[in-house]
Amino acid sequence: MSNRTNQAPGSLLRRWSGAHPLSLGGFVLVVAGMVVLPLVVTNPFYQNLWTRILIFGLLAMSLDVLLGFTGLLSFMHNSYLGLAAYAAGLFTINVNPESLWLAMLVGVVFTMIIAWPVGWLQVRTGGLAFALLTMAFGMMYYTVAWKWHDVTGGDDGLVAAIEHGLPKVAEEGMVPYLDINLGPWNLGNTSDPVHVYYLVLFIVVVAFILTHRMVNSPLGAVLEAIRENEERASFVGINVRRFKLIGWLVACGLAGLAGTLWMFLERNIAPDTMHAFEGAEVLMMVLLGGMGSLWGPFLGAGIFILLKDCLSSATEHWEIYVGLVVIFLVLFLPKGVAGLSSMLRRKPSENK
Amino acid sequence: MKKYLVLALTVVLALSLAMPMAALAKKPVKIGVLVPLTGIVAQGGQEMVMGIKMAAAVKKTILGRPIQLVVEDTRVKPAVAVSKAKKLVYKDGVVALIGVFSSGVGLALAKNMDQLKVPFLSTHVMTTKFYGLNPLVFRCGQLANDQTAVGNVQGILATPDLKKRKYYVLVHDYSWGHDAAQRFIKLAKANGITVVNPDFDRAPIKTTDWSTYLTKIKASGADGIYIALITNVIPHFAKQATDFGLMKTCRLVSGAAPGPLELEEGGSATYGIFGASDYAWDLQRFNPKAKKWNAAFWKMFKTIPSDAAAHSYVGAMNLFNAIEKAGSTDAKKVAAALRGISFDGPYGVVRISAKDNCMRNAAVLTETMAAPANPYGAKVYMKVIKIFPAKVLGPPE
Amino acid sequence: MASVIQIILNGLVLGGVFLIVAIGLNIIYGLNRVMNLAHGSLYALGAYFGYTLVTGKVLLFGLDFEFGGLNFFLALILAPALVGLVGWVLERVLIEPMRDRPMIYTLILTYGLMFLIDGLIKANWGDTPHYIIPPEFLQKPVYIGDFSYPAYRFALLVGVAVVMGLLMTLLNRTRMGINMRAAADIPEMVSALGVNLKAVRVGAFVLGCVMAGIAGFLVGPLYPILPIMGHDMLISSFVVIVIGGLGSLRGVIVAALLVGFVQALAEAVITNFAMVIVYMLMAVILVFKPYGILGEGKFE
Amino acid sequence: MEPIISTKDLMRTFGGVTALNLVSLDIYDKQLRSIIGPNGAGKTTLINVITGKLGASGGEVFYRGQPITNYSVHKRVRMGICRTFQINSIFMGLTVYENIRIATQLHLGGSGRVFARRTSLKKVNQEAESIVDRLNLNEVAYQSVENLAYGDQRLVEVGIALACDPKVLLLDEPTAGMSPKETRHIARLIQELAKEVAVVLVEHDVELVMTISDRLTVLHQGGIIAEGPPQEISNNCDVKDAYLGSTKWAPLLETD
Repeated sequence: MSNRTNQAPGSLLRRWSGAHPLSLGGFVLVVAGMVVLPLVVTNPFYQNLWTRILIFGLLAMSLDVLLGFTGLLSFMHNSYLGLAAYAAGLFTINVNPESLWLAMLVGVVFTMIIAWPVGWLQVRTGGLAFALLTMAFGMMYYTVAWKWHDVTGGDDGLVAAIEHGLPKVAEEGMVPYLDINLGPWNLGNTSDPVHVYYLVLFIVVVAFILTHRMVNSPLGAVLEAIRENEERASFVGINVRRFKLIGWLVACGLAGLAGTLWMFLERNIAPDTMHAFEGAEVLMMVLLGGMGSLWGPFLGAGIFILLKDCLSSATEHWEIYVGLVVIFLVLFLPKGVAGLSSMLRRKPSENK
Repeated sequence: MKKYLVLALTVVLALSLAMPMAALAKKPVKIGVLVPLTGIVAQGGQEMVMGIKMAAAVKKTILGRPIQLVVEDTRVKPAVAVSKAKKLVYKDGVVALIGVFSSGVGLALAKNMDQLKVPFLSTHVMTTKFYGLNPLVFRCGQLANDQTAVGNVQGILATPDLKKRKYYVLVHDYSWGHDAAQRFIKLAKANGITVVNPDFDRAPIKTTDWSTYLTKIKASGADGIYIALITNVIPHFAKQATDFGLMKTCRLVSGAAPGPLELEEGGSATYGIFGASDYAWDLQRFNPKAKKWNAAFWKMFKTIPSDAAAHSYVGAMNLFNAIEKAGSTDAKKVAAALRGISFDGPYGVVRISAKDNCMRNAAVLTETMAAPANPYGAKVYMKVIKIFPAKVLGPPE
Repeated sequence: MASVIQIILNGLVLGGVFLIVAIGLNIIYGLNRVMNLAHGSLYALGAYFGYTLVTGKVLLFGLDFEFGGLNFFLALILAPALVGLVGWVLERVLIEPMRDRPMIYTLILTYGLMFLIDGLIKANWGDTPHYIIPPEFLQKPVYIGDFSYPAYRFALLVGVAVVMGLLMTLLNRTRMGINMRAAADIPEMVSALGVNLKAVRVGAFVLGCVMAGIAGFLVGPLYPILPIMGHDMLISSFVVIVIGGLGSLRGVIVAALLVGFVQALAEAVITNFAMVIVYMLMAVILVFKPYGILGEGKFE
Repeated sequence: MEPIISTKDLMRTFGGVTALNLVSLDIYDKQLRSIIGPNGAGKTTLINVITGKLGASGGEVFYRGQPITNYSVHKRVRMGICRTFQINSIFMGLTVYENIRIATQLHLGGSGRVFARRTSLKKVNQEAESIVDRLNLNEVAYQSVENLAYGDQRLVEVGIALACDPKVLLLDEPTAGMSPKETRHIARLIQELAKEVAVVLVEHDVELVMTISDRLTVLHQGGIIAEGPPQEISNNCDVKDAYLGSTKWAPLLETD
């Protein structure tokens, strides 16, 4: 009886409820492929590119937790990536230039500390006001990061703030490379793109599995209920504000995780990463990939980053083509790429 | 099931896209050009590309191989510039990077050179942080902030009308602007020039409406304005200052050369901008090489020769010659060859100091005014009023 | 004293430009429930059309030609009309098919549209900044005793007032405007009364685009015309309509002036964190008045 | 016997309009109380104020003697005050089973479990299944409710409230828009439920109300004009006036 949910065909927004053997196999296959990837393609450019895609995929996935699974819209989710990146970077240059895990912890915790009161305020308002508030706060973070030159390095990014850091770091003039240690073992160093790739892949896979568990957990069911019908959710006894806040914090924490990974990859963060337009692009990744499926946003991030990279290398007028592709996708792929696959998958009998 | 098929297909597609499109042709020497082609400074980026393209056309071959420029758009964003640099080095296999407009982008990029392991020569970055930054990082282009400050202060001291004025300092809010302001204020103080606001004003780089700053300047009682705004914005600022009637009472001294096309658009409103820079096409009155270069540039691009184009041209020539001199495209050898190399271009000998990897060259003090009849159809031009020898501008070696 | 007056005038000019752009954005939102992220690009388009008409140098992707150039005021009418035409095409081709989709999809669609229009502008007009040359008598500063202020900025304020007057007349006195206001409040009833809802919505979209075009033209002599000139304007006008109230026209007037003043004042007094104050204001207003200061979710 | 829900001088105004005027009402356990009245009498407002969807402008609501007037909705639901809506308010994107399950999960606990599977909450699932059985929705249990027939959606609406483990069940026109057959099914269900918990029924189907209710309360213009067993109410002159005053509702009393 208890596995009855597994037989559920599931609506468009909600797939992968319960790790079906097939999806599990697919997941293992994809991960295995990604593990082998840097061994096959040794060009650091591609390793760097895939690392970026994974990081932005994680960011887009975190937005999807909010948008696709809780029904809340954040216009500027990138700002939480930025906050974490700044926090992790500043921690590394000012406090402890050795520990990667500590920097990661600091980045994520800092993001959550900021996100908590902001979220508390935001969940007190309804639908559109929530989304607009994310924008107000996002622009606020952006302005602070940009204007607080002495701490953040202002418009130039963290590289310009290095000189205020620890003498050792200041001398080097850059956020230092960090050793990837696991207990007593040294697994690598962030100066090697392959090591960064594996670090990011590992974190992203773990985050994906945990998030997947979460959206399929009883907690996920609560968030789903809020997404589907907020009023009714409160009338089955859900403390809507509290669970919205939990969803928000999970999403911000994941975005923060992506932010710390960004810092290990780029070793620099500038305010332009926190700009409103970048936020729209994260939203685009989610929608192009397919809202409500955790893997869709990764696909969306991949498509969008590759598209922008390739087109901007190919022509100076890349904006025209990016615009055309985006318009085309929104018009003709209403549910994103994930939606396309589920449209193909869906048997006609299910639509009776 | 089809979901996984689609997924697999997408992965395959992504892979095939990402795989090197074709085996790299061995023949040409590839040079990566990083410039902003979109965003507020796109015009400056275009001019830099012109200068570098012209250098490639003049040089034709390096080590007997053709030169191939691979141009990438940085969008003036550090993260984009770094990822584009990685693409250029790892995917396209360029042997050197050249260009970069903004100091912020330049700094971010410079810090990645240990990993990228190719020489990077900036033709536009002006921040003094570039002195001796990294063995692989060079600057050969626009004057650095300290050099500009020396030029401008000397220019002010030599002009009685400028000398007695009180200056209000307004800069763009990023490392170059801050650096420029600090350099100027320090030197001005040492030479008895009055600065009204020693903790200078910082305007966001996207500022389009300067009215509040102009109001402040008016209220401060200053009768001179020292600006360090990016090339393309200087004429806009001058135009609004004229609109506000400020140019009647104030003199404008600029820490960077104004863009010629922007001057044309601003028209007579942009008259009266003083400033030290590498180059102005008016230098052709003094230097036959400048005349020749201007003519060649005009023939090639049919547009007014700009400072950005000229110093990018010189920087590129130095880089090309260094590769030739090194006899190989090995990064260390090219870097070694770049140290101490010099090129006698449109504005005289430009030498990259072996001490700090940054160039030394002569420069000009100019004032914008109505242009005499000229082959480029320019109505406003930067008139050369003084030429500084390289020794004067320093910094000492 | 003189600088206080100047700061007030600076705030008015900023606010006036925000007002015209934001009110267009809000008319579109009020009737179409579309947050048009391409609005800033249409504003840029208005400036470029204006530049083309005034100088007479027509660039058409290589098919370039020249004519004598139009009178400034004639161009002021024609350029926004052209933007309106573009808006009409966009509504028919892109917005109409998206009518039944959630708002975030139109948001992303118009974001793509922003890229497209910006790219086309760049491809056609290039990166060189331009200005629209105003008539001779508007080029010099106006002197009132010791006090001086650019004549064109005064003219811009007059222009904003005239445009707002015309807009209010249109909305309050004409059949189309009355239908629009009614349709924004209760679309079901309006369509039951036999008003062509579709036409009203197209009308609103075009009107919004025309407003963006007017604003673009009006700032043409003031700010450099660049392909990216609309980006910051988009964000500012977005902030304005959120503060004023989504869909509320009266709210926008108050909010535009407020944001203009705060920005002008803050830039002059506490330079560094000026904009943080504006966003804080936005957050506070959203928390206490989710529909904006004057918005009751109404269109008036 | 102590009333399970009582209201004392409950007031609710909207701007200048009084929707509830000094409503004092006692509802007892295992009783089927119907509330009738013409349109706009304040029936739904009364339910909204009791369940916390709307705040009271004056007066108090008590649950087993404890004042709960300022409690939030979810807190009241946790105490057992559950309701259905006049216009379907269900989780449209979810299946029937999930609609029911979320409600059982909330009262049986486990919502805080982040990394457990939903299927691991055995008790929750069993109870949800038993409620699906009880509603006769087995056949469509795994269909998305948006694809269901209206009558079945209406049943889901009742089912969700049922799954909240109610002590008091407030049903706002549960039969609205249903076929006679479906109405009979629901009526039977309501009668059964009234044997377990207190039921408050707002209903326009006077015939139904008269046959199944234990007690009736008649609201008119926000105030109670009559209260008593069905027989007594149908003979009450005030009630007739209230209904007959508005011709629109006149036929309702003539259905017999």
